[in-house]
Amino acid sequence: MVCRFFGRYAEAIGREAVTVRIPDGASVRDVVARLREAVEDASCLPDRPLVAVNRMHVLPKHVVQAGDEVAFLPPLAGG
Amino acid sequence: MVCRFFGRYAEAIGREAVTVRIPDGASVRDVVARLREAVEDASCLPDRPLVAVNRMHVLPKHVVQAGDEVAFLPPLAGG
Amino acid sequence: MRVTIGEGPVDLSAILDAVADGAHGAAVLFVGSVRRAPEDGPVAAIEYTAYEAMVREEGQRILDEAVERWPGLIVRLHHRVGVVPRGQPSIAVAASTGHRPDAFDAARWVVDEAKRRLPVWKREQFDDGSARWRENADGAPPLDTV
Amino acid sequence: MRVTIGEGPVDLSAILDAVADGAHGAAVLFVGSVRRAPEDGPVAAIEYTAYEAMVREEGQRILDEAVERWPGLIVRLHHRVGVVPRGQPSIAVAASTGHRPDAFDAARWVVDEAKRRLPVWKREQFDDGSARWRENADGAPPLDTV
Repeated sequence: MVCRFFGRYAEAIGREAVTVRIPDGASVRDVVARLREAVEDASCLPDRPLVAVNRMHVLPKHVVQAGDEVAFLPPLAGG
Repeated sequence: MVCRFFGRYAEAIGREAVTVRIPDGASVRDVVARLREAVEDASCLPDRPLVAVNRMHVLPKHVVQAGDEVAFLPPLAGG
Repeated sequence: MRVTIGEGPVDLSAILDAVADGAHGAAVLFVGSVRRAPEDGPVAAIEYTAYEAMVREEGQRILDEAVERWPGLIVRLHHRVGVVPRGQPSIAVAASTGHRPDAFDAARWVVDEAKRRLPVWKREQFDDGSARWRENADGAPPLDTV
Repeated sequence: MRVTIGEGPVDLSAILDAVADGAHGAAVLFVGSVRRAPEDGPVAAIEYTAYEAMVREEGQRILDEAVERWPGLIVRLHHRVGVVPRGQPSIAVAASTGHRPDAFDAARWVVDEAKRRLPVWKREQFDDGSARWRENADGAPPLDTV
């Protein structure tokens, strides 16, 4: 599964994407925990970051699937 | 005193302005009555037309003065 | 001149540019055009006439009142007169403020007041050459009667 | 394409023209610009970055929802990315409808939703060369948390 980082998250983590393996039935919340454990500097992610799956906003309980594009979004600032 | 007519009033009365003499202390309501009596086709004016005195909207009880520009405004339709 | 009235196409860019300000993050432009909706009949154009001197004075009073309500507001109003073909703008209002809710509120208030208070009349011209005076359906009186 | 995103100056006339329609009497254009108000500090420019594919998709969802709310609405949304110097527009929304209250309501709703939901970030650049990430003060979460 591809995890993408934007804005200050990309800056803190030092990369724009990582690929991680996630067990079946994992939620967005589980992905956050997995990243914090497996990816250096991913501790910058809050417990409940804004997350989009396949370019749609989702809640932390959202269940992800293989092939999903999971994006971690810092607080939005458009306009 | 100059009375000006606009839009459908000017069309019905067949002129854009008339000069009338009005006694001291006359109200807009009195001017309307005077016009209906003195000016041909001024019967097209309703009892309480929209009136502006010196380019400001006024109420029928507004007292006019010599030298005022009194304008009779059909229902507004700007925009 | 913050209120303008005249014949010919409305220069929307000029009106919008006139409210630009480095400290203002939000601008709203309203454009009212001659429309041809099924319920209006085959309108080819609208001929606008106005009591022009009063449009300028009353328009300026409207803008002054708007600035009192929204301090710092920059605002412009233009009304076209003469024959306006369908699809073309007849009125434009631009407003800019520091933050967007005020820009929306102020522009809307000015448009509403302009429709309610400016001495302008319209005569619809139809495809068949006929014409009729047309009043605003939403016209509240310019002064509350007492 | 009803939602666009790109670098370079925003073509406001094109966005406004895109919502013109003979049956629509009212159009509202909102323009959000990089401002330099005293409380913001000496902002020279804002660098906008975006999750562009999602801006297009989420932006289109916002516009689709707006058309559901205001049937017949014609609406466009553009967000500029890259470095936007102060005074220049960063976002524009245009909406046209048959009557003006809907045009104001729809434009405002789309701007609010765009600010709340579009994945865009800004980094303020100051006169002295320093920079900082800046969040929207009025940012409600894009989804209500359960």
